[in-house]
Amino acid sequence: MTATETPTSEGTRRITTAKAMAEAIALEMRNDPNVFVMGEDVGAYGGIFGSTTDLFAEFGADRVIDTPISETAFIGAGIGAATEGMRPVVELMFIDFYGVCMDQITNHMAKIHYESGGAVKVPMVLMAATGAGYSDAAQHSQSLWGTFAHLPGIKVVAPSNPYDAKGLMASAIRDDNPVLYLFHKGAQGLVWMAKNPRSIAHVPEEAYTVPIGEAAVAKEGSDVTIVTISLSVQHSLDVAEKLEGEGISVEVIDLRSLVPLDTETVLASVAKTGKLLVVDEDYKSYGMTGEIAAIVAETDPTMLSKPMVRLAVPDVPIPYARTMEYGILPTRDKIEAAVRELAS
Amino acid sequence: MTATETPTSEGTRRITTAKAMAEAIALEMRNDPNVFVMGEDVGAYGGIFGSTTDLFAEFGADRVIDTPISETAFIGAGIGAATEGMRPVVELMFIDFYGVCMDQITNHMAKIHYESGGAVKVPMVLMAATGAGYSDAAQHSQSLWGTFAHLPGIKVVAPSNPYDAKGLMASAIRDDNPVLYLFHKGAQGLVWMAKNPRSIAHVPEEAYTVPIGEAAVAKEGSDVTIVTISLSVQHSLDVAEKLEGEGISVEVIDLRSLVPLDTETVLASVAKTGKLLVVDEDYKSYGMTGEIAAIVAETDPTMLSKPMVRLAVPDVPIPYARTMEYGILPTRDKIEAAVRELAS
Amino acid sequence: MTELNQLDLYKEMVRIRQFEARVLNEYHADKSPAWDIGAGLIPGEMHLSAGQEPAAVGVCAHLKKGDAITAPHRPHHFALSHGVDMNAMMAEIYGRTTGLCKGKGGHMHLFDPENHFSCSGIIAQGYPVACGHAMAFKRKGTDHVAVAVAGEGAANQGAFHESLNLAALWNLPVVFVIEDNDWAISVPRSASTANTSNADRAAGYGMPGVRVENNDVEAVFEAAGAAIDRARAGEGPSLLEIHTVRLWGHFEGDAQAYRGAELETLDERDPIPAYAAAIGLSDDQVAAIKAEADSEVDAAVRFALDSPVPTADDALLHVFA
Amino acid sequence: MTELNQLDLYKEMVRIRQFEARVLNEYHADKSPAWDIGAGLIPGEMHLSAGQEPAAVGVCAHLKKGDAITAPHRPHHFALSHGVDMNAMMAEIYGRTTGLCKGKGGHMHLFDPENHFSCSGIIAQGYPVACGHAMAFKRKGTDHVAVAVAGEGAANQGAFHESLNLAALWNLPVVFVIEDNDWAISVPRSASTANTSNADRAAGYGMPGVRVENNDVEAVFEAAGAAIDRARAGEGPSLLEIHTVRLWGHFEGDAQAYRGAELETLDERDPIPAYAAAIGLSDDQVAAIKAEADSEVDAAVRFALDSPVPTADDALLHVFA
Ligand SMILES: Cc1ncc(C[n+]2csc(CCOP(=O)(O)OP(=O)(O)O)c2C)c(N)n1
Ligand SMILES: Cc1ncc(C[n+]2csc(CCOP(=O)(O)OP(=O)(O)O)c2C)c(N)n1
Ligand SMILES: [Mg+2]
Ligand SMILES: [Mg+2]
Repeated sequence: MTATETPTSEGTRRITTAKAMAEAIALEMRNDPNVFVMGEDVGAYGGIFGSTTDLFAEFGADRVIDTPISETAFIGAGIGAATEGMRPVVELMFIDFYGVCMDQITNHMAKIHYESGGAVKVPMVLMAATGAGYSDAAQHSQSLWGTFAHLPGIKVVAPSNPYDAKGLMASAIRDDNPVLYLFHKGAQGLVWMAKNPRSIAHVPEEAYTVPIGEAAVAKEGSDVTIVTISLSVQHSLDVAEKLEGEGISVEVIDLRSLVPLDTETVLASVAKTGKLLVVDEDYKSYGMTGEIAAIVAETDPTMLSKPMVRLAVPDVPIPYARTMEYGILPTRDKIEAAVRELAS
Repeated sequence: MTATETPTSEGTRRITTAKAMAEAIALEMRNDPNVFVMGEDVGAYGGIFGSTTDLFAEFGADRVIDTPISETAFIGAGIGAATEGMRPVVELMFIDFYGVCMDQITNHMAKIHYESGGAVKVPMVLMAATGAGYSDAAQHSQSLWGTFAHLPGIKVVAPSNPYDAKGLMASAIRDDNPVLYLFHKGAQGLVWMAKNPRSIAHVPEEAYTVPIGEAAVAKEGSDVTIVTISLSVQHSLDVAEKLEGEGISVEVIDLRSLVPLDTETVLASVAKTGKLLVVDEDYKSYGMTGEIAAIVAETDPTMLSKPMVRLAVPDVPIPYARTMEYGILPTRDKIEAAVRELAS
Repeated sequence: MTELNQLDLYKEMVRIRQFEARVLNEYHADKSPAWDIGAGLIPGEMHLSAGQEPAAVGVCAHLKKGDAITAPHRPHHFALSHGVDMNAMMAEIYGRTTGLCKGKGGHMHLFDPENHFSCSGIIAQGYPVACGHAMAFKRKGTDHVAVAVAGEGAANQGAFHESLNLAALWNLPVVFVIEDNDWAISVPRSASTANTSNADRAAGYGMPGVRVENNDVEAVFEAAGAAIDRARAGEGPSLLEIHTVRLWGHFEGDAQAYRGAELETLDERDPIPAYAAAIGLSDDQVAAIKAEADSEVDAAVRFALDSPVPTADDALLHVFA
Repeated sequence: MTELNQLDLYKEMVRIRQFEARVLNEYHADKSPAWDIGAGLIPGEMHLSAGQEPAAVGVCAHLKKGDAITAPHRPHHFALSHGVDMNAMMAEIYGRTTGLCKGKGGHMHLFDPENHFSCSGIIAQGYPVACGHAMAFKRKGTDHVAVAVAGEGAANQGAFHESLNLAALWNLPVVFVIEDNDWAISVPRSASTANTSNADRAAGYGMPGVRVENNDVEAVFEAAGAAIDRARAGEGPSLLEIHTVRLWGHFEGDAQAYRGAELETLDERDPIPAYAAAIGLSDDQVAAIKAEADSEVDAAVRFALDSPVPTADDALLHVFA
């Protein structure tokens, strides 16, 4: 547990999550010539969701490389370059496109180190945009972190705010393992998308790391534990702050990474509150909500003074029309209702 | 719960699981000209794991079609044919190869019905071999049902014995939805692989169905519940029969399908025994073991008189050498030890 | 082969353009002052095809009821040319229960089984599905044809290769159409494609490949006619690359800085006024055709606006049949 | 260009053959009476390359230390020719802790970073990875070359297309090798590939493509030399298709009924005796070369057998670095 590392909105320089990501990449690129970036529209365009803003201007086409729409080829090329000593940062534009390159991701990127008996390292970052909320429908709105967390060999991180975005990106690039870095479009702080003010916050100018595998207690509380990740952390904090005024004390755990999973922080919180709500923008079944349930059930089910509650996408593809989309997303309203129910 | 449908080894005609699958396909093909089969080596070869044995001889190259090694193209073609009224049975040789065709499977096969607002149906069976135990290493030994069960829009079935294999295949072909039919190589009853005698059993000659979405109580018991699927059902039954003699009464639930999941049968059993072991040959985290934990924890965690136990592949790729491979598989020994621990 | 009717080709191009101009307008109408992609009556990504009408119109002129199209993320021109109902399509774009997909699909996922039209947001993945349509047509003994559409960027996706090989190998009645508009979002063709014409790639599958230059609807019509007739006659697949132009952004909201000076040339390259001039239409004729299209579009917008919005619970329907 | 040394080419082919003959023997030795793929000292799938030695030997003769190879599921011939240590490779096949991968990989997943050799069981997926090796070589300013190997069946996989385009577009030092042994398990080339030569597909990427007929090691040597020199000189990628022969089953245990009468012709098509005759080796020379190879193989088997078996807990190591 690293409550001290929780981002703060104190400080003068406030930047978006997108900018924080790009800044971390730039700092690593300045320090290490082996770091380069590739992906679709990562060059002059700066990444469809701003993750490579300004990198092209500073580092040029040789280190910030626009690719053809050939995800298998360029992710595979990232893997090959990594095994030969480079540290590529490769962007898959939307995580929803994983299906055209999943073999490289899970049969190669994830397994080479193991298959080689530790002889070969794959120090590579694969970053991709996740998330719904702006009517991009079934093929451009998924979270899917549960899918990757299920498959061994890849670290899976998903920041909820600018400070973590920068620190986790630095850690990811320096890590000798493949890291899947999932950034939520709705938490990037983009000018052209609705956003929570939490997506623009103070971020130190200098390089720093946030360790991969440590959850943050984003807000301490004593009545109900919310375990969540990514954009849903922002919603959960909004709800927690609102309910605080009514005397309901909510603890919000921002997992920050699903692999490795910081079970200790989760268990300590559930032990304290006895009430568990897991909020997940990924699909409900066979995913993150189940995994959190299992670590409690295999440790001590009597920790739970009430049945746990799962709030996730109810196993439907993401629909287009706003009414239906918000009908299935874990919105503040639904989080609030679930907390009230648990606290009652 | 359908204990009455539990396969029985009574009866005269005993066939392998592989043969039972092929027989179900043949029966459907005779009845419905829209059913055809395609995949790599499904023709004269009869399927690498025997799933299409003898079909080529009966139905010829026009209905039992060998494909190039182009999984995206031929699975996509299966989808297109299905939306135009065919009922294709498409084989992906090993489920491990999903990564080269995952987009067709999850962005198209799984979503078209939903995206179309119900206007288009995709009545297609995708069958694939799963499982480890014969040193085929990291890229040919996975189970991965958890991966597909997480993603909405596909029914996911995995039979544990010849009777269910035939009945579930018939249901899958007749279903108007895409069904992923996962057969464990080690439960096919192949002459060239070690096998449990449970892989050869009585199967009626005529067509029949086993409903998708109903678990079977493969063995009734009162002390400990094992929830499992596929080959692990065979191991669990072996253990249950052995421990019966020692007065430990084990109930074995064969889920048979992960989507839809028969939560009722699971909960009824756990309510009865209070002790839950989930045995899964898929990876441990963010998968089936978690989902079962969650349905208990969100229903009533006090059902569990002891912490649940998860026995699954401990989040490592499948290693080659036999000692290591059996080190991470949910073997009879490990199941037995877990049951004893829970029962004690 | 269908006979070329210049006025029909022109009218259909105008119909598409007026539809899209209206969508463009409505899309932006209620997203200000702070431009928000998710806001407004038409939310989400919006990929319009202005400039690419010749491709759709030239190809679809040869299709008959029962022929299938799989289109990509930029689907409207092919959808409309292929007979998809404008009201139902507009209502889908507005996310209404009367939409083609009851509001579930949105503009990238339009499904019209009656007209055998579908599209998808994952580039090139309509190619394999079209092979399946063609398989079904062949198995049923019909002479129907499947058309698969993708952009020049998409032609570098593995699915392109696998599908062309499969269709050629199995002699399927498919016509693979590449719309080469020089760009894949911000990536120019020169930075995505090693060779200059995808038609040349067709040879690698023993398949005829033709590249049509100049965004010329009549040239498209001729080349498409040959390919479609060939497929219908059971002679197998073809590839048709059409050099066209994307007049607007990749999606709405795209500032297109990456296009630089090219942006200034776009007006001149608009195929619609060029074709009006080429076939000698008077200003009055042009205005009348536009007005007719506009009134159809007006009706579609009204239909959409008058239609009910789905409920939150509707989201739970249609996962399984 | 490296000079052609007939005796060296011959010796290396024999070395590979004797290695594989021994693996074949040991593989089957302890799987009876009930043949069980998972049993014995060497368990699992076993894909041997007998007959295909000319491809590996002709290509690898031009490679130097630091050049990389990504091979597919049938990797031994390329591994040995490229300098992978025979002892460590044999120990890996026996699943021992002294194996290349400490027993984790097995015969389809051999990793030798010192010799920049790797292979994988998913067909064609070594092609993209080779592009990455080539990128790294180029970025580091070396003249190293990456070689990617796949079968003719694999050439119909999307990864083939994407990789060729990428390598050509970025002018990467890669040589794409296709071993055409006429079969992909039980599926003949005629049922998998729409055209007759993959070399023709190279043109679709503006890349030289050469097809070598007759499984002729010297012809492979010449063609590979040209392609590798070209890549080393910074002139970009090439494709080299080698028509070869699979003398044994797809994997061990494959009864090969599907090959019918072809089975009887295989002995005559063995490239090793043919080459011995072509270069005029005496029976004594042939026997001596074979004996030398056998003694190296014997030692490798002894090394493997003397090496420890991993423990169950070793399985938990090396998920993360
Ligand atoms: C597999 C996949 N990768 C990336 C994308 C994101 N994307 C959507 S459209 C597009 C550009 C497509 O270019 P092109 O095929 O030329 O079609 P155009 O947009 O020019 O019509 C990209 C990269 C996608 N939808 N699918
Ligand atoms: C993506 C993928 N699909 C299917 C397979 C199963 N498979 C293994 S080898 C093989 C045949 C390969 O044929 P070819 O590429 O010609 O190589 P060869 O075996 O003849 O050397 C197949 C289908 C696989 N390993 N990977
Ligand atoms: Mg384009
Ligand atoms: Mg072959």
